[in-house]
Amino acid sequence: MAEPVPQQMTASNSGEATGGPAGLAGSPVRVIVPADKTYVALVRSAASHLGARLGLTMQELTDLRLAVDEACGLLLLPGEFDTTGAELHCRFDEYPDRLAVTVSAEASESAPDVDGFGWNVLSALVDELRWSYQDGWARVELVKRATAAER
Amino acid sequence: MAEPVPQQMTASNSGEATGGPAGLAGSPVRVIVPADKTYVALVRSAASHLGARLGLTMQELTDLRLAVDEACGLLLLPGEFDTTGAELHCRFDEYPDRLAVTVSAEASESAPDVDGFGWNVLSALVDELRWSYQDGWARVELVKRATAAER
Amino acid sequence: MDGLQVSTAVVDDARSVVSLSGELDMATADLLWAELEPVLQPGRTVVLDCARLEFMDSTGMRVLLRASRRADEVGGAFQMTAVPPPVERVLALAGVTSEIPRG
Amino acid sequence: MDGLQVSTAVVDDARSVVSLSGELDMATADLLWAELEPVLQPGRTVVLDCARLEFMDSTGMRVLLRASRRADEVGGAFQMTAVPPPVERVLALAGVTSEIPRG
Ligand SMILES: Nc1ncnc2c1ncn2[C@@H]1O[C@H](COP(=O)(O)OP(=O)(O)O)[C@@H](O)[C@H]1O
Ligand SMILES: Nc1ncnc2c1ncn2[C@@H]1O[C@H](COP(=O)(O)OP(=O)(O)O)[C@@H](O)[C@H]1O
Repeated sequence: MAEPVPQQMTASNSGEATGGPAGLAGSPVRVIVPADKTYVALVRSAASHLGARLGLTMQELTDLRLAVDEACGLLLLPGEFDTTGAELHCRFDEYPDRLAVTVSAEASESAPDVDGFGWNVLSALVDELRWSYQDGWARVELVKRATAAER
Repeated sequence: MAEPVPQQMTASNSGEATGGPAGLAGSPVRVIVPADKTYVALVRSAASHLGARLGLTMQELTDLRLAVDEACGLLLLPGEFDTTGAELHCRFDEYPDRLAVTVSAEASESAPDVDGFGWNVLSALVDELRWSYQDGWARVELVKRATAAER
Repeated sequence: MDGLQVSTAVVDDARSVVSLSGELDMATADLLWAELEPVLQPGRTVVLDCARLEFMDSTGMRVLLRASRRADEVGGAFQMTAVPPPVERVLALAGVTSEIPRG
Repeated sequence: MDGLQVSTAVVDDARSVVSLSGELDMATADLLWAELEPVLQPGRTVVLDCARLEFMDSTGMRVLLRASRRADEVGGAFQMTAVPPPVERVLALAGVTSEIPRG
């Protein structure tokens, strides 16, 4: 169950670090589901609720839903991370201006297909994106910023 | 973070034990949110997804949403359990014919108001219901059965 | 879609219509009371239009009961209209169906 | 509301309309392929009506690309119609907007 702090980072399309000094988050929201494609709709729905809290526009909410879906896909689909664990762990950290999402699962040593549609669509949707594999855990981290944050 | 097995049970309106021999659940779904009323909509939404998986009718889904909401209220509202923890833990165990839901939080020694509207509405909505307080954790456990389970 | 939207229309000196849409739960009940309290006046009928109310829990219901009591106390009236089945159900389960008149 | 509903109408010998509603994602993509594959026939145009498609991800999109390729291979046609903006967006982000004709 221990989820290590990620170190191997292979992609980031923004300079700023995740969870940096800009704003403290309270308790994270965690959603843990069986590592099965049929639970991703539930995870998307949780992401929508949190995006709405952040004051995302409709377009940004649509993008967040898709981004979280694609991140889950990197852990659940063939040709991506080789997930061996029975659970998909989703963690949402809320900041005043952004939502940081980490999706992780126990996996054998592997990597997502960064030339595939999934990674490429995901990259275009979020402000920060990275994957890592360490100590038996595969993880995808993304950050979605609110352009017109209300809170 | 350790959630003890409940022992003190003060209400049950069905004879059958929660999580009994009838059907094994896979990994549970866990939703952990800040212990704050504004996150209960997210928990209701997760319950709806799982109720739909179970093949609940629309009426049963409506009842499940309300039941999960009222269970959260027993941990978040004044006059109910005296929650001290920052997190509300929701656990959903899926069985072929029912969904078992446990909502818990760290709390000082206390009990829900079993004469109040919340407990009474909740009792009428579910097939099994119990509360417990043990080792610093308050918890409410309920079971919702599918009358016409599809899966 | 989360949350509660409340809009109040003053029809005439004796009548206000407060329309709800969304979810009346423990997170939004205080908002409704803050809207209702100022319009619950002597001689005034306040009609709560629930046509677009999608969810109500016992905390929300308690606000309706409080509004009804306040209206009685001050010599006004509080009524609900277009109450959807899931909302009726909460009132019935709590045994308070008859405590709030329908407009 | 979760999940995908697929309904197929045979308009005439040369034309089928497959209508989607709900969510085309990694959990429902196989269902769509199972419905599309039998109707992708020589000389037949298959029109995918997306008017009520609320969500599509890259896994769903891959089924559309596969259908388009299959139609080309067998001498049929595959078209999309009434494509909502969130679905267009996935095609655009993946750079495949022009690979599927609109009907
Ligand atoms: N713009 C918004 N404002 C407020 N709440 C929203 C908004 N968009 C989505 N939500 C909330 O997030 C929930 C989840 O949305 P969605 O994922 O579309 O529903 P579903 O649970 O059907 O997947 C919505 O049903 C709604 O409660
Ligand atoms: N009868 C149903 N069949 C399939 N899915 C359902 C059903 N009822 C609810 N759901 C799913 O559960 C989700 C959560 O529902 P709900 O809680 O009403 O939405 P919200 O996220 O707005 O609170 C729905 O949006 C839908 O995706």
